[in-house]
Amino acid sequence: MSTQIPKQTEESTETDAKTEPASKGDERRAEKRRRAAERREQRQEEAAEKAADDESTVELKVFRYDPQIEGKQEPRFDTFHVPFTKGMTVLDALMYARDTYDSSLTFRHSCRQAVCGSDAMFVNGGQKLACKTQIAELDEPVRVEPLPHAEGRKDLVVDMEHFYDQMEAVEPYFQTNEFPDGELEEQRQDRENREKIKMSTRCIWCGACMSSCNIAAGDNEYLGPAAINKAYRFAMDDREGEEIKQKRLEIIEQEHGVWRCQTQFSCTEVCPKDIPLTEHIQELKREAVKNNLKFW
Amino acid sequence: MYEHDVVVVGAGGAGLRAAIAAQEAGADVAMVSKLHPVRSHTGAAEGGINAALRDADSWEDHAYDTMKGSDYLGDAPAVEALCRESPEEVIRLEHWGMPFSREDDGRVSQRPFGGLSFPRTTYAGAETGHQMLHTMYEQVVKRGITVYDEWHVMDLAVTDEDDPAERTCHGVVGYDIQSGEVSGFRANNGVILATGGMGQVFDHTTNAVANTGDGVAMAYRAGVPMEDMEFIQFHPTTLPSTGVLISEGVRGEGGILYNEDGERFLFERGYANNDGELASRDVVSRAELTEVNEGRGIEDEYVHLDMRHLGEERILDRLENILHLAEDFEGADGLTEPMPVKPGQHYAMGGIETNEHGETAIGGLYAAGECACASVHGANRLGGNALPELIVFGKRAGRHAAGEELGEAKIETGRSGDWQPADYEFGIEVGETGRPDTAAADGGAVAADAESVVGAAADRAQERVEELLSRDGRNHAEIRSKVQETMTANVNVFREEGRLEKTLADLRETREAYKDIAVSDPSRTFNTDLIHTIETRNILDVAEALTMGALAREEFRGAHWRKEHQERRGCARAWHLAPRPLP
Amino acid sequence: MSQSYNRGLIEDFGRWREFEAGMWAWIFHKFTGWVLIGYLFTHIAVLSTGIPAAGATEAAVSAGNDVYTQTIVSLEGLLLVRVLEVGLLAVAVFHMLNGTRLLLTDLGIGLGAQDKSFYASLILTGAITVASVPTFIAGAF
Amino acid sequence: MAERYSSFQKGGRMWLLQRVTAVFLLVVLAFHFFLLHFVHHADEVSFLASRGRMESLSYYSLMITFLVTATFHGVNGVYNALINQGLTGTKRTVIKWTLVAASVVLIVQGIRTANAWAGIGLY
Ligand SMILES: Cc1cc2nc3c(=O)[nH]c(=O)nc-3n(C[C@H](O)[C@H](O)[C@H](O)COP(=O)(O)OP(=O)(O)OC[C@H]3O[C@@H](n4cnc5c(N)ncnc54)[C@H](O)[C@@H]3O)c2cc1C
Ligand code: HEM
Ligand code: SF4
Ligand code: F3S
Ligand code: FES
Repeated sequence: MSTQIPKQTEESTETDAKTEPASKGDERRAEKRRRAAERREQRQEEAAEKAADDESTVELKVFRYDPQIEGKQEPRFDTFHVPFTKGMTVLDALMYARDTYDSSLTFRHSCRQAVCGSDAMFVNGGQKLACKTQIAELDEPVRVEPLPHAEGRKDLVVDMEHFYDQMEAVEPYFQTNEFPDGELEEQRQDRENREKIKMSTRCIWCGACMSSCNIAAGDNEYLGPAAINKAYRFAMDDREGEEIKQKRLEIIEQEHGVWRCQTQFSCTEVCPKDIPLTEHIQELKREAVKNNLKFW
Repeated sequence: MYEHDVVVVGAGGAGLRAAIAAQEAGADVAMVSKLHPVRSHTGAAEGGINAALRDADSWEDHAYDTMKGSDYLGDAPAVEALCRESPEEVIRLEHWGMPFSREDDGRVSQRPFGGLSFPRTTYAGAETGHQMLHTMYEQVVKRGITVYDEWHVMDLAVTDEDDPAERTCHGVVGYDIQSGEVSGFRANNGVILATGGMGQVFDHTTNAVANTGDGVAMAYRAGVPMEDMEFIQFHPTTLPSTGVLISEGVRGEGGILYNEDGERFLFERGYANNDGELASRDVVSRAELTEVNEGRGIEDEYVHLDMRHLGEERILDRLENILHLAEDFEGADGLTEPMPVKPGQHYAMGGIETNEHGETAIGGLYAAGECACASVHGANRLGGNALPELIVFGKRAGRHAAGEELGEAKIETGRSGDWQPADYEFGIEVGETGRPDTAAADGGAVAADAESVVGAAADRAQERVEELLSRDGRNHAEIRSKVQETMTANVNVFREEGRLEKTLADLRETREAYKDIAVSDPSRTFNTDLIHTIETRNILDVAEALTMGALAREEFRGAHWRKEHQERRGCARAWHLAPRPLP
Repeated sequence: MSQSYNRGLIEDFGRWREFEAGMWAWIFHKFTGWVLIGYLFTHIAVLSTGIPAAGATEAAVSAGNDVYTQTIVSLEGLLLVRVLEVGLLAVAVFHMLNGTRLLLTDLGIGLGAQDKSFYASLILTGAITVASVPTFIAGAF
Repeated sequence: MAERYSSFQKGGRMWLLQRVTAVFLLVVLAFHFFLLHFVHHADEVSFLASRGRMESLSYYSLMITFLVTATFHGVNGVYNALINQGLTGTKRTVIKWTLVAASVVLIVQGIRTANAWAGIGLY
C-alpha cells in the first residue's frame, strides 16, 4: 500500500503493491472512507439546501487565549466567517481567517499534508489534524479548540513537551548487539516482520491519541498510546534481537506503562495515520505476560 | 548567549545528519530549528533514496545518470561524492533501524525511477522521507544532542570585511518562539545551514509553509554567492488547493489529463504526440499551463486528471492512497470524478554555493541539503537524488565543521571573477537588500572577536524585533502574497524577458512596502505574526536572487525555459549569480 | 511563565456526544463494575443476618421465623427491591458480556469489530433483562 | 529519562489476576444468578434452603472462592480505576490499605455467614 510516490513508474507501483498486502490499518482506512462517503452524501444534501439560503461561508468558532495579552487572558471564542471553497480543510479556513481578519490568530502548521504532525486540534469535539479535515464534512459552526489534556500556551498552541518526554522515555532508538559483519552488510529482515511493524512506524507525533485517552488525562505519567506504539515498533523488530527485547518489555511494563491502558479505543479512533494503537498495546501486554510466566 | 563548537541551523534530513556527524567527530554540537525536528519537511518525501547497492549496479552508473539528468551542469566532484557515498550512508540508516521495504531474501528493496539506468531507488513504502527523518531523530535522541527546537534563526553573525570572501561566520542569532527571547549562538568551529527548501516563494508548492528559504536568504545577505537559483523543478500533478503531490503513478497506470473541453490535450493539441501523459515533468507542466493560459483550464486554474476508466478494482488495488489524498486534501472522490491538478513548485536545484565539503565562501559557514548547492542536480534533479544529498553532504559538512580532515576540496567557492551575474545588464535597478542586520556594528571592526560579533548581531536582532512589535504598519500577509503572485505569474514554468524584468520591478516595489511592515500581535509568546514577518523578508530576498538568475541565464536548459532563448547554450559550466554587493 | 488553562472534566465528559463505542463501553463497564462491588458489600451485609439466624431454634428455622428468612422475605416483598434486582441483573449481564468482550480484546481477538461487539453486548443485555423480568417479578404481587 | 521507569510493578501480575478472576467469575456468577433466581425463586429464599445448599462441601468451597475472587476483582478494579485517575503518593497508600482492610472485613464477614449456614462452629 502506498501513498503518493512522486517519480514512480508503472513497475514500481506493482512492486509496491506486492510488497505490502492490505493490512488491518488499510481495512480500517477503507472503513473510514465508507463512513466519510456516507457523511459526505449527507452533507451534500444539506449543502444544497444551504446554498439556497445563500450561505457560501463557513462559520468558525475559534478558541482564543494568550496569557500575556490583556483581554485575552480570559479564554474566549472568536467567530470568523470564511468563504467556502471546494476542498477546503480546517487548516485552510484557519489560515484564511488569520491572513484576512486577525494576524494574531496562532496555531502550528507546516506541511499541509498530514506528515509533520503539527496541527492536531480539537475540532467539533474530536481530535483531528486540521490539514486533513475537510470542512464539508463538519457540522457548522465549526468549533476549533486546542488539544485537550495539554497545557494551552496560546490560542490553538499547546505545550508538547510532556508528549515529547513520554516519547523519549521509551528509548526510542534502534539498539542491537547483533551487527552484521561488513560495513555494507545489511541486517536482513523478512517481509512479514517489516509488515508487522509497518503501521507502527507511521506515527507523526501529533499527540492526538494522547489527548483523546482518558487514562493519559488522569495519570500524567502514563506513557500513553503513542509512546507505547513507539516501543512496539522496536520491540517487534526482529533485528534488535532477544536480549534487547527483554529490556524493551521491562520498559513498557513499568507501572505507568501498558497496564494502565483500559482499551478505550479512543486513541485508535482519532489517529490520523490509522495506526491500530489499541491492538499494539494489547499485543505488548500479552508479550509481557508470556515473558513473565516464564519466570513464575 | 549559548556557545557550542558546531551550530546546525535546521533539523531536517540534512541538519540531523550533520549534527550526528559532528558529534561523532567529537564536537559539542547543537541544533537550532524553528520546527521540532520531526516536523521538518523531509518527512514529506515519499519516493526513495538513490544508492548503488547491488553488485550489478555501480556508483559510476549512478553518477552518469545524475550528470545526464542535470543537463551536464552538475559539478563532477560533488556528483562523485554523492554517488560513491550514498550506498554506505543508506546502509548506515539501515543499521540505525530505518524500516526499509524488503525483498524476499530480507535485503532492502529498490525500485526503478525516472532517469535511472538501474532500479536503485531504495524506499520505505511510500513514506521514505518520514522514515528517514524519524530514524535520524532517534539517533539524535540516543546521543543526547542538544536541540533548541522552536527557535527561529533570524540571521548570521558574520564579520564585515569588504570582500565577502574574507568574512568569517561566528554564529547565529535565534529567537525563541515560545519565550520571545533573542539570543546569540556562538559557534566555535562552524555554523551549518540546513534550512531546506524555498517553496513559499511561489503561491503553489509541494513544500511546507515553513519552507521560506531562510538559510538561503541569510547567506545571501551575508554575501555568500548563490548558485543556479533559476533552476526550479515544477511538478505537473499537484492538488490545486493545497499543493499536495499526486504521484506520477496515476499517469503510469493510465490516468489521463483532460482540459475543460474534455480534450486529451497532450495528444490532441500536440504537446507530446509520442509519450502523452508520460512525457517528462517539464513538458507536462508546460502543456497544462498553456491550456490554462489559453482559456481551456477548468475554473481558469487547473486541468483534470482522470483515472475512473481504470475501474474501481484496479484503482483500489494500485492507487488507493491517491484516493485518500484527493479526498482528504481536495474533497474529491477519484472513483466518481476526475481529480483537479495543476503544476506546483517542487524543488530548488540551486541555493547557497558550497564545495563538496559543504563549505561556503565565508569562513566557518557551511550549508547542506536543499538550501545548499554543491551542484549535484545542475539544471534538473532526478527523482530520489535529494535524500541521498541530505545524508552525504550533511555528513560531510558535519565532519568538516567539527574539524575532521577531508582533504583539499576540488570545487572552488566564491570565484571572485564570476561574481557578477554573467555579463547580463539588468535593465532595472534591483532592490536593496541592505547589510545583514547582524554584521558587526562598526564597519571597521575587522578584527572583532567572535563574542562581540555575535553579541552585536543579537543586539541588532533584538532592536529589530522591538521595532517591529512597537510600530504600526502593513501586515506581512499582503506582502507575502504579492511576492508569491508575481513570482507565480512570471517566474514560473514559463519565463519571458519582459515579465522577468517586471518581476524585478515588482519585487523592488514590494521591498519598499516591506519597509513599513509591522507586527500587530504584541505577544511575546508564539508570535507567529512576527515569525511570518521575518520570513517574508527572506522570501523577498530569495525571490529576487531567483529572478535575477532567471534573467541572466539566457538559454533553455533543464527546468529553465526562456521564451527568447529556446536554444541550449554550448557552454557546459554554470555561471554563478552574484549576491547584491553591500552598500 | 505562562499560566496554564485547564479545561478539565468539562472537556472529558462535556463532549459525550462525540464519544465513540469504545469510550461508552469503558464508561459503562466502569459504572457497572462499581455497582457490582457496591452490591457485593450490601449483599454480604444482608446475608450476615444468617449469623444470628444460625443461633435460632430449629423450630423457628423450619417455620421460617428466623431473622434471616424474615429479612429476605420482607425485602423481596418490596416492589422496589424487585425492580432494583432487575437493574442489578442488567448491570451484571452487561458487565459480564462486556467483560467477555474485554477479555477477547486482551487476547487480541476481534479488535476490528470492537464497536460492533459493544453494541451486541448492549442489545443482548437488554434482551436478557427483558426476558428475565417475569422470573424476577414473580410472586411480588 | 531513566527515572521514568524506575518503579517496576512485577510483570502486570495484578492485571493478569484481574483477567483470570474475570474468567472464573464469568462462570460462577452466571451459575449463581441462575441458581438463585431461576432454579430457586427469590421469594422462596429461606435460611433452611441456604443451609441445605451450604452443607455440601463443594458448594461451600465454591461460594468461598466466589467471594474471594469477586472481592479481589472488584476491589482491585476500583483501585485501578482510582490510579488511572491519577491517584498518587500518600493518598494512594492510604486508599490502598483502606481497600485492603475493607476487603478483609468483607471476606471475613462472608466466611462467617457461610460458616453459620454450613454449621461450622466458627462464626
Ligand atoms: C512532496 C515532496 C516529495 C519529495 N520526494 C522526494 C523523494 O522521493 N526523493 C528525494 O530524494 N527527494 C524528495 N523530495 C525532496 C526532499 O525531500 C527535500 O529536498 C529534502 O527533504 C530537504 O531536506 P532538508 O534537510 O534540506 O530540509 P527540511 O527537511 O525542509 O528541513 C529544514 C529544517 O530547517 C529548519 N529551519 C528552516 N528555517 C529556519 C530558521 N530560520 N531557523 C531555524 N530553523 C530553520 C526547519 O525547522 C527544518 O527543521 C521531495 C520533496 C517534497 C516536497
Ligand atoms: C462475571 C464476570 C465478570 C467479568 C467477565 C468481568 C470482567 C472484568 C474485566 C475484564 C475488568 C477489567 C477492566 C479493565 O481493567 O480494563 C473488570 C473490571 C471490574 N470489575 Fe468485573 N468482571 C466480572 C464480574 C465482576 C463482579 C462480580 C464484580 C463485583 C464484585 C466486578 C467488579 C469490577 C470492577 C469494580 C471493575 C473495575 C471497573 C473500573 O475500571 O472502574 N466484576 N471486570
Ligand atoms: S499514534 Fe497516531 S495519533 Fe498518536 S501521535 Fe502518532 S500519529 Fe498521532
Ligand atoms: S485511548 Fe487510552 S486506554 Fe488504551 S486503548 Fe487507547 S491508550
Ligand atoms: S500541517 Fe503538517 S500535519 Fe497538518
